[in-house]
Amino acid sequence: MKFFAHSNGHDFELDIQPERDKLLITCNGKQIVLALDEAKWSIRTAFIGDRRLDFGWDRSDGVYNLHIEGIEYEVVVRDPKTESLAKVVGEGPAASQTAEVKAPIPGLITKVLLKAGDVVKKDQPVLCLDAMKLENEISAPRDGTLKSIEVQPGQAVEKGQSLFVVG
Amino acid sequence: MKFFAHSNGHDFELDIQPERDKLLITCNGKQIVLALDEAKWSIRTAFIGDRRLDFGWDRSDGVYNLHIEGIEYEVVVRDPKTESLAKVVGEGPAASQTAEVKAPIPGLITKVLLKAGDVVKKDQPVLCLDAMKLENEISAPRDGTLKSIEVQPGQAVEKGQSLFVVG
Amino acid sequence: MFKKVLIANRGEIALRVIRACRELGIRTVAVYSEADRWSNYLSYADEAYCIGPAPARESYLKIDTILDVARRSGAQAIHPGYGFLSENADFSHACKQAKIKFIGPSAATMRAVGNKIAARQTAQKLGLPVVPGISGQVDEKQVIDFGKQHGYPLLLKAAGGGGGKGLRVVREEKDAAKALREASSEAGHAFGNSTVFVEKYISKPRHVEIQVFGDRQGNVIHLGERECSVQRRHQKLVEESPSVAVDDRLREKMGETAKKIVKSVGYENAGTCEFLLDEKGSFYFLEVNSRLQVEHPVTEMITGLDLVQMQIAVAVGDRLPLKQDEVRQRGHAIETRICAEDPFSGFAPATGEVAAVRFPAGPFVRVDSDLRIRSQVTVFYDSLVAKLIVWAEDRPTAVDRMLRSLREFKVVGVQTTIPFQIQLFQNRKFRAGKIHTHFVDQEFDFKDVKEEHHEEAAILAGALEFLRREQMTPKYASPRPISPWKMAFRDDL
Amino acid sequence: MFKKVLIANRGEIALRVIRACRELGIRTVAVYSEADRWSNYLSYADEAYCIGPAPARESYLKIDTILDVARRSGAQAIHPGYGFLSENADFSHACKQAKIKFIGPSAATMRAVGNKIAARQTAQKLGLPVVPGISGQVDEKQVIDFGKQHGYPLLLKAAGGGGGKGLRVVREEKDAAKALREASSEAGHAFGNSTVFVEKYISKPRHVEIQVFGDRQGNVIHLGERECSVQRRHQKLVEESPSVAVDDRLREKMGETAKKIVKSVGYENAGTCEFLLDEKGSFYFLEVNSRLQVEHPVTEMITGLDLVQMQIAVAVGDRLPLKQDEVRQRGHAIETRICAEDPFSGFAPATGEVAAVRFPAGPFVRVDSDLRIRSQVTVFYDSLVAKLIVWAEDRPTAVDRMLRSLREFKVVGVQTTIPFQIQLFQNRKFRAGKIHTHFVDQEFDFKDVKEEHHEEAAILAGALEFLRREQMTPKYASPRPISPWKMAFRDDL
Repeated sequence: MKFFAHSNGHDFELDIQPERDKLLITCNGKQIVLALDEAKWSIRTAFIGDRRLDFGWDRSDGVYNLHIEGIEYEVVVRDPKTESLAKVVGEGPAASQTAEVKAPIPGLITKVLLKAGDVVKKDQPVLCLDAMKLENEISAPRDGTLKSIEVQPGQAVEKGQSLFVVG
Repeated sequence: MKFFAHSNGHDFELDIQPERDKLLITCNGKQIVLALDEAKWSIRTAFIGDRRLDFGWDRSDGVYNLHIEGIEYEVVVRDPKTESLAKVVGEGPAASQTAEVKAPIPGLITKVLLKAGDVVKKDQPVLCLDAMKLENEISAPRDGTLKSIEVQPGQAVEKGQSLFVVG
Repeated sequence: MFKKVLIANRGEIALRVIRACRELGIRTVAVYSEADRWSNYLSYADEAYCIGPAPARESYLKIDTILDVARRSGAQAIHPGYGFLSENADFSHACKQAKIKFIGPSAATMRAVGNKIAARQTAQKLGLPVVPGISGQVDEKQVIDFGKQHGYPLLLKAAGGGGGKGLRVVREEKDAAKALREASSEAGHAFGNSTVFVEKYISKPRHVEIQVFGDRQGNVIHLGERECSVQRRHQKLVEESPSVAVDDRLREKMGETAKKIVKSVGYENAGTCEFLLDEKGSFYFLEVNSRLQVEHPVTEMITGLDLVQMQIAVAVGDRLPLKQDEVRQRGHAIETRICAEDPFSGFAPATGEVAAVRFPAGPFVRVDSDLRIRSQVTVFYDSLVAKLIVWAEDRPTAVDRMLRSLREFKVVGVQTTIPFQIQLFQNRKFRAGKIHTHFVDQEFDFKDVKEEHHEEAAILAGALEFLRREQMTPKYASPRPISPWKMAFRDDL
Repeated sequence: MFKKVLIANRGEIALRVIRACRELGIRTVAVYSEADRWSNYLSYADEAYCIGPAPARESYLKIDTILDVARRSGAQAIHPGYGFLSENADFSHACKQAKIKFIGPSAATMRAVGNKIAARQTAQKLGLPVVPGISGQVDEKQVIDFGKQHGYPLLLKAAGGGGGKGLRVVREEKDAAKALREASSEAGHAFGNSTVFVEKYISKPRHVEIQVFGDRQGNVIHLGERECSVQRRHQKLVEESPSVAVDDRLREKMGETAKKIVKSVGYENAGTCEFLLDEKGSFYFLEVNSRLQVEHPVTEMITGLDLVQMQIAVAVGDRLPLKQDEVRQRGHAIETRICAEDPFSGFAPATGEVAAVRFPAGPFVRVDSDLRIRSQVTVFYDSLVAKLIVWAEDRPTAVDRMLRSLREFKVVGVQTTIPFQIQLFQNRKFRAGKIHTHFVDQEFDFKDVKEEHHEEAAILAGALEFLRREQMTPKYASPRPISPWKMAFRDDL
């Protein structure tokens, strides 16, 4: 069975075949033997070739979360059909002239210092993002005009959520 | 909604109605207000009237396992239709003349000392049941003949499983 | 130091030894029977090998198979844990033959003290006090004659083991035959040695044992006592140190006696000398357990030492890391054994899958357990599922900490002895330290509180079923989320 | 003794205080914001009350609401934990007015020492060494003038709080304005007091603090030091006791200094005097933290005391349970703070649901945490999700135990700092004790090991997806159960 796996910009092409009680996997052309326990919880043990690995895992919204040596990996796994579909969709419009500023961390918007239409200088604070009790000023990445402000004071934002656009 | 609940020989008739964020329950005629948290795991908190209770729970094969103050309860819950059906099925044939001996504890049969057809005296050992490293002799409950022996040496038995029948 | 150690055991003690090894930078090899294929301890080891079917005789007691795994995996030493092969002299000898270090005493030492009869004789030769009895295989007639001479009750004991296996109290002459047969069979079954001997049964004795340690250089120290008087049918339930019945003078006297015994046989590694302490403060030597004890954490909490790491160091050939006058005891430690048994049904073994487990924690609380969510408790092995150990500056504080911890402890899905222990640690006599080995069986009144909660269980099960059905096919208009805390906790504030 | 105590806090410290109360037989009242409705600590309390929406200002900092809950629930005392209202003199005062005992110092004491500027002045009056600086609100010009006079870098500090909030290092004159603005805003936001002061920045100092305790009878003792030099951006990451830089003589000197300061203000309850220790062994008084510290377990492990229970006893009016010469320190304890932050993305806060958690355990390992399976980690509060504390007879053994424990510790679903800590405790300089407050920011080279595992993550995710699909619609004939241990662990034996 063929799959495409994507882990934070790293792309892998997998071919998986069961062989007795293990899996034969070709990963980007490399041959690997995988053995996996059947433990019925989110922490399991695997052998990747000779390397023994305790790992944690979870699957939500079709995305696998792998926990290896204390590190979290989000892995998208697609079969060939879904992969080609995703590629087409993923090819969005070319980067525009505007600069969209996203939340670097999840947090709470405590202050919005400017409003849409204001002229901003590079490094001028636009709003304050409070995360885990530390206040962070989020500044304009370049000179321009604030095209829009997407958030309001008191709003909780996720990492990567759009905050404002400088045009 | 009406239910019948059975916990190890104790029978309860329940009528359950939601009321805002709690449940109004009539249990064998007694009025009770129940509040239950929404914790997403097997250990939860409830208020039965004023009494606060941490409890564990699990459901397998339609039977609820409740864990209250360190004690496990197996509770069968049925709606009125299933209850009447169960009553009919439950009325088996009258107790026979034979004595069936069941495993008092789960364990491993290590020895079978007699065979079907043998004459036994009351308290005569019939087989040995090894449970958690302690060996237990299981004896005939009365004088008679061994009608059948249902187990073999090396066999693992569950609690309540039939071991032999004295006729 | 060893590079790789094999642990010839399972469950919590396998995990305990793996942890000790990992701190020392030693790689670990675990073994497992088919019933333990998904047990928790395996995921802590560097390697794990299947050694056979579930019954211990076909896996954990298979000397050849285990030595084979040791050789193939390149393990330089084997830690036997407790139980199984831990006191098997043949195994210790076979390890030596295979040039794999057995982490424990030599076969010769084991033979000299590990067997109860030999240990008695050793003690008697040294002029140390022992309980009257016959050392050597006894037959029915001998038992009956001994009973006539010394009076009942008598105690039948397996020569080869411990832990309550092969033990029978004979209260009347007519029970002698059956008891002897059962004890002998159990002993043969558990230790491969069906020899049983008989002794006088001392009334209301305390079980007090001394932890000893010897190195290859011939140094021997003791690490104080553990009182294990709280037993149910000869199975220890609670162990503590110090004993309320042992003062500094008695500790020194018992400690020196213990050292004398083990020194006389050139004892290497960890061992325990068991004594009975009678109501007048006289003590009688019982036997030497030539292995790490289940209750070793009690001594660790009091002394600050890691006994497993000391075992490994001594096995490597290191000197003991401290001298007798450097041993410092501090505070009070108590352990209790949480078993998968139903105290409301005569402690019948409980089995099944663990739906959830919540360990207690907080200052000076330690849990040694191999349980985790979805663990399987089977009939094949000991019912011990967790050891709960607490420490405090004094005994009353330790008991309160134990109670708090027991109330926090939840094992959902398999009945444990926790409700029994919660009552035990509230018991007035226990709290006053008025304990002896028959305390639980004869004086402690366990209250069957199970009946009190059937109604609650039924109500909760009914409510859960109601909510399950509502979720599948809602029948009540716009069901509001059940937010009880709002109501129950009066947040109309 | 109190019959009922309210805990005006959340998470691990709420659980810590609840445990202390339960051991003393005190009933507990927990409070929670809407974001904590299903938090773990609530299930350990006897009662729990909602006190408002998620933001702390609308819940955990609401003095009136909390006092209202205390009155309605019949709580006789309030334990504030750390953070939130713990060092708020107005709260201490309001409790007194409401005739509810505040478990901590009086408002007057807090005002005298809790504020950094006041504490400095107190120390200066007593002739004790402090770092050069301006005590009092400073404006931009004053900061720039101070920089001209004493040279850069400078340190801006909030007068009202601790824990890295309202702290800014100014390395160049041009950064002064922004830093002052941010520090001031953060301070106001966190402590309701935007006062910021400036001082000289000492290079490579160690952060060493002394735990002190005072009772109502005027007795004051110290419980030794904690070294908290391992910090990242002024947030403590590792705390240990004893400090490698403190010998008995220095300990006594610093201890007596700390006692002098708190005695001068009639200090009651637990407090901590923070010092900078420079490379020559000179120390400078920084401030008094008039509350229980996050890192109090380190002192507990060393002294055998339960500091929270001591706080409660002293609040009741009891004398301190021991005198200075009865304080005994033993061994070495280390704590590290496990935070929900991504060390591979500049320690950005990580949030989400915990899929599984496996705490380390074993001898002398303690985890203080409110995490459990399905816990939600939100942006509203501190990122601390667990404190891992180990004890051993000496520092190298403790560090090895810490490493073993960190490797056992799994929090699945939310990125934590554990990979960072695993590298830290292997670091040679750290192991040699060559640490100072800039060690992590300037000397420790954190290796981004995340890149090493993308392939493994992809392979495992692919395999899991394959097995998921096979289970739903099997495509391979008679698929044998995947029993890898058989193969991988070579049980062809």
